Amino acid sequence: MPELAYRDALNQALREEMTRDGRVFIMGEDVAFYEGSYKVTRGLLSEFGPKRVRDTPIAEEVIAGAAIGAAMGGLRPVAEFMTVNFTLLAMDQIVNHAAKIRYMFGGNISVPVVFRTPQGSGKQLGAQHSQQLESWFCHCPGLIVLAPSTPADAKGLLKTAIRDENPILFLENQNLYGIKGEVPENEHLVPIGQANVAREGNDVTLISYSNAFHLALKAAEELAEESISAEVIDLRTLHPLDMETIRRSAAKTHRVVIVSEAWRTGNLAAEIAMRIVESVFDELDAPIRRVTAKDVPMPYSRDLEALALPQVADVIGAVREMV
Amino acid sequence: MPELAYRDALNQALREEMTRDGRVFIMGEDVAFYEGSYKVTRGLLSEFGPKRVRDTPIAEEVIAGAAIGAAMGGLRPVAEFMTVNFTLLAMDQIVNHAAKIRYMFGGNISVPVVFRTPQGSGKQLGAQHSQQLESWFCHCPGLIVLAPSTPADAKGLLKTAIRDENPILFLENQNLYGIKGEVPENEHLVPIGQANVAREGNDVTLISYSNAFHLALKAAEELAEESISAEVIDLRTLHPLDMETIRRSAAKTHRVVIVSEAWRTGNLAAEIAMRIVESVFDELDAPIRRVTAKDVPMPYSRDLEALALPQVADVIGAVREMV
Amino acid sequence: MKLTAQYTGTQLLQMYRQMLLIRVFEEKVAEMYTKGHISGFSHLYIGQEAVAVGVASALAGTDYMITAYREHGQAIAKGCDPKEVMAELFGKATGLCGGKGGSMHLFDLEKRFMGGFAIVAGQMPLAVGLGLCASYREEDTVVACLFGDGAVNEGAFHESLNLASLWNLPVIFICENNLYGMGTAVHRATALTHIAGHACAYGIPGLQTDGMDVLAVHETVSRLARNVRDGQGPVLVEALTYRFRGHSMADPLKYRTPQEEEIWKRRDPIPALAEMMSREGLVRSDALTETRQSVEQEVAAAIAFAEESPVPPEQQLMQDIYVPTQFMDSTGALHHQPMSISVDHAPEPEQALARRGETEGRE
Amino acid sequence: MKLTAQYTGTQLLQMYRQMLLIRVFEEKVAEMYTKGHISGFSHLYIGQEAVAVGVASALAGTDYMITAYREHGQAIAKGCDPKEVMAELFGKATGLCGGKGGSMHLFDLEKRFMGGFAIVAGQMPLAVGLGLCASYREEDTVVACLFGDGAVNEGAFHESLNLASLWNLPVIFICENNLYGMGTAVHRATALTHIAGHACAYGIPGLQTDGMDVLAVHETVSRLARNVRDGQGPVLVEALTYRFRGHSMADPLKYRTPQEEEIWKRRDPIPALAEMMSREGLVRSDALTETRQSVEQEVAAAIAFAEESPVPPEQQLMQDIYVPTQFMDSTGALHHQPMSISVDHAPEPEQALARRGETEGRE
Ligand SMILES: Cc1ncc(C[n+]2csc(CCOP(=O)(O)OP(=O)(O)O)c2C)c(N)n1
Ligand SMILES: Cc1ncc(C[n+]2csc(CCOP(=O)(O)OP(=O)(O)O)c2C)c(N)n1
Ligand SMILES: [Mg+2]
Ligand SMILES: [Mg+2]
Repeated sequence: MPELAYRDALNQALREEMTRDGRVFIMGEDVAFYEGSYKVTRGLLSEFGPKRVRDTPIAEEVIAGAAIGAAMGGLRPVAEFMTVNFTLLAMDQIVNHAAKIRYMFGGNISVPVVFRTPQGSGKQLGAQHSQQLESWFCHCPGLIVLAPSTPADAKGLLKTAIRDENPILFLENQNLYGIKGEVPENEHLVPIGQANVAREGNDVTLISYSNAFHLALKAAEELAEESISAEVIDLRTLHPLDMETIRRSAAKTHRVVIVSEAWRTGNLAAEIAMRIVESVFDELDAPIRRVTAKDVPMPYSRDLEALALPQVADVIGAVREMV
Repeated sequence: MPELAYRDALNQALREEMTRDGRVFIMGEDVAFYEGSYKVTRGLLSEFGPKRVRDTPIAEEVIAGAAIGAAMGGLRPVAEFMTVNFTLLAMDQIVNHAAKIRYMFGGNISVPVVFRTPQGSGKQLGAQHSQQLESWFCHCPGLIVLAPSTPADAKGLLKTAIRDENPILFLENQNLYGIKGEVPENEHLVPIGQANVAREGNDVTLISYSNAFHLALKAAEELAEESISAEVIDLRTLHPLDMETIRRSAAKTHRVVIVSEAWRTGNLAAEIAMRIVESVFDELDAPIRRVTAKDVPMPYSRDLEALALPQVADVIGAVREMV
Repeated sequence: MKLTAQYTGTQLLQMYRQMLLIRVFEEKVAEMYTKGHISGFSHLYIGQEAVAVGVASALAGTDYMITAYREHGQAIAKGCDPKEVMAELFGKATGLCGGKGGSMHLFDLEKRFMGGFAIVAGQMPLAVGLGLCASYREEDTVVACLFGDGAVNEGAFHESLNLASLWNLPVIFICENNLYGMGTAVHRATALTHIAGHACAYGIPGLQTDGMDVLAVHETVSRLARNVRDGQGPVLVEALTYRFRGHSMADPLKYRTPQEEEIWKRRDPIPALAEMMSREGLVRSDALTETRQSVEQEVAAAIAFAEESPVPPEQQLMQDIYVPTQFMDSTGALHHQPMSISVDHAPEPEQALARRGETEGRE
Repeated sequence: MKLTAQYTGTQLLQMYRQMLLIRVFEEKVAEMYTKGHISGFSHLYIGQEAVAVGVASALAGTDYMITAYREHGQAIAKGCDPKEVMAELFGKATGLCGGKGGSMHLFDLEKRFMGGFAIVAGQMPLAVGLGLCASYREEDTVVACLFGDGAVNEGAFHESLNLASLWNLPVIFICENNLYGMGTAVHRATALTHIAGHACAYGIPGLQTDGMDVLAVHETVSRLARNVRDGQGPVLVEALTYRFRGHSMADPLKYRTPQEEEIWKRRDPIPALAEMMSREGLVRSDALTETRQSVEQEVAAAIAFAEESPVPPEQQLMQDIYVPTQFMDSTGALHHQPMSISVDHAPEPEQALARRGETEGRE
């Protein structure tokens, strides 16, 4: 299998889907001529032309809304927000339109739109540019939320997302665009709603996703040296949650740590934990632990930023206190 | 003590604070000439004049932003969003500006703005007008989130909020504007961060807020007839959470039910539950239960809407299964 | 100019009937609301009928209409069945949206009535997207996007007009300037009160039309629709009109004077058209009477239909949240076995299916 | 017209020095960024200096400036200490924001520099609020709100100009039209490329000025500031300018031609002013040399200061999230005992305190 960077895996998914289906098109700020501020859309303008790879003004509300309208009209828009921070300007369209249109119109229409956007902190971009909003999007019925952590899943989930009939928040991560991994060629489709047991283990389950998944994996490797066997679950789909996989693992290891780079209070981690408690309470040998970012707007200073974010050592620390 | 409706208690708080401090002013859609679509600002235009009671265009982003800017400049704006649904259009200003300005500017400025807005479902207003967004606002460090459920707290918390130096989301409830209760005259200040044990009990703790608090209270009354003694906590402040009061009660009754009218997945209830589990795990005799709205955009039809929302019977049912 | 030069009697009578149908329908809605058969918000269109009918009569059946929450009359003008509209207001299973939408969220894909939306200006970005579909597929469809004067102040208005102009999309933006957004008069909300004049900021034509004159609206929109269809890009139309009732059922209407209301009510578009037709001898007076009777019957039938229809069954609550995917059903619940509807063959919106051949053929 | 008619040599030399200071400062920033002393995004202002200096020199010290993320030069022009600006870029405790803000979030209350903001157009609604303060307190303060050409397409632009006009607020909206928003040329993002012309939609004056000529900017803004201070309401200024470098440090600049860059670089505002001054004999040539030396020293001192300053201590992480309330500390943690700072006597922003007497006296 060829090795590809995460950004190139996404690029391949876009290219394949645009080739397969003439209704698929891309729109967003600087996605065409500039080839994307993270270069995910590199080469697509020259391959597919300006009709299908469309630069927009800096106007997130109409980027979202026009994509939704185009989806209602039968096209397959893939709209990019340059970063997740700017979805705050499009929240009304995402939450009050995309997520609700199908239901409130009695199922008489679907909204097959994909909103791609990178999240991520740790690059000293300051408070307004360092947010993770998955916990919000998961608190919104009608949306599907995906957050791949590997190049293969990035490709496979994006292809599935584009073919799906539902509005989808596709959360990439600016810290992952450069990571490499094997990526199946052509028809590689990863189903929505299936978590991946990325590493098997017996002593503790580490549940994570996106960039935090790599912290968890690293922690598992280091824990292995202490003979602690950690199972690592990469959620991939954040909404709806693959509780079956989560439960199975929790029932096996009896200990769970959830790792997320989003703020602690109100983090999706609490939802996952509660669902585990609600279903396999008696199987747990210790209270579930959450390793998250601190409840603080992200500081610019390198040292402070590192303190605000969860680190591999924090994951290891949490596990050590449990086993 | 005089009896006042919730809306009139709010009105009194506004009037008192505007009289006390010339920097306090009101802005929002139809708050002045029309006297507020829920009549909270009735009489204020004629009393304080158009400089201090200001109608705005339908333009939520600048309503929020101008209020924030005015707060930065030393005024004390109380900005109204006609309903919480429209805060989706102002999310960037609330989350990426109001909540972060103090921190990212190194503590060199404060943003003493109060955003008042009603939430609430159950009036057949349909999917786009029937949302509870407190779980979002609580997942945002820098904001304070208040949600009074009684006329007295409505007045006391609003007065405190107006005097506070922080950006505050003040969540009213459209189902509560008409309820009456005793309201202390003049200087009635309810501190931020203090939950209220509204009813004492020994068998189970019902934690709730806003309209859902009244469901909990009703449930407690009915449970009393079955000799189940429920303690009812009205959170009042949703962020930061008064965990001390919550923990004390949980340690006393050993059973907790959290009641919220917001969607289930990602509901603040999970955060509260997890914090209880993290601190008094061994004190619990049963897994914590969450009684919430279902994960569905709100349907218009009366019967469907009732099914989507938590009812008193659901609270009672949850308790019965625990004790 | 003589009407006969431009319209047949049948055409005019049809417009008259549509306006009257909306009027009588809305009056019944008010009655049903008071009786408690209809709940939630209800924003009546009474007084503004000439706009919806003038616009809809200038559009082709394949053209899109998309609008806000004051849309009962617009839906009917675009061809929706009054029975299904009324049933929706009653929250019944037979309603346009199965009772899930209600007054503010009517929708009819077949009639290309793309929805009532309850967030002021929220439909405007969607209209741009619908326009993009037409442009993308090189169809000659146009999109009529209706909104109120209050919407002009929202950021979405600005972003939408700019993008539609930049991309040269076939969208007719039609502002129904009824002088108020709730209790706020236009001049207290919009610095440039001449709404058509806002077109200057987008390099597109901006025209005012008399929203109390169905023929004026019809002619303005017909002419512009031709240009728009020709690929000349979007336009902004301001229709000056007036709502005879309050903003919603609860509005005490304290912000307008009775004098002002009187002036506008004298311009009621329905008797005005009747008079014009009579004056020019285009209809017999008993045709008008017959029209009223048939309209009243139609509305009565709509009420009866709504009353007799069943409420949506409980299991509808969690249906239609999602289109099922390979492992997820329409409630959002996950399943272990792939479901019969697989991702690849997911059902598609009717219009997408219908046009698929076309699109593929062209590309 | 002779410069001597309007400016003293000292005034001109001061403007020259400010522009040069910004230029040299920014060149050092680029160097420090490459060396890894500065991280995150860094948007250089090189080429646009005439705008910041022209604007700031036309304002009073009590006037506000608020802007976006390309603001190092604007902060310096408004009087911020280059040492503290550089220390902030280094993420040091002595920086303007104690290292918490960084390049995009400079802030200095004393200098009325109300912040750099990183959300395109996000500062515009805030500017309206600052203008409201002045109007509310009947002060004759004006607010200079700077933003890029890209911001014009955001809804916030529209909502802000409308409200400022409606409320007749003392805000000077200054668009630095440097022809590109990242890689997107104005004509590919804005239907009406004549940005000053957007004023038509808000019933306010809209003027273009030469953003490569500090005197042109100074004169335009001075004149408008007088009107704005007089209560004539907001204005829109478009300063035509060019950034000589990429959008940020990472930009490969593929979307512009070298020819275009050449044309603009020939209009570099700094040598242009030097030449004008020399031509009219307003400065001795050694004054220019001395200025450069003193500027270089100042920037070197700023670097030294930033390098030597300590990083913020760990405990700073959770500080300054909140102003303490009765039972809550600045981290947001709750306490059982009321804290010494009680709600009623909470500290207030300096400017509020300073003006309090005034306000109360008047009302
Ligand atoms: C974004 C948003 N803000 C506020 C409201 C509340 N609201 C509903 S209708 C309305 C007035 C709209 O006026 P206009 O656009 O003129 O339409 P009209 O009601 O006159 O048809 C307002 C403020 C809303 N629905 N959406
Ligand atoms: C709301 C928002 N959308 C997108 C971005 C990403 N972004 C940062 S700067 C920029 C270009 C802005 O261009 P312009 O306003 O012309 O300012 P300039 O950079 O030319 O000074 C973009 C798109 C952002 N910061 N905020
Ligand atoms: Mg109106
Ligand atoms: Mg620019």
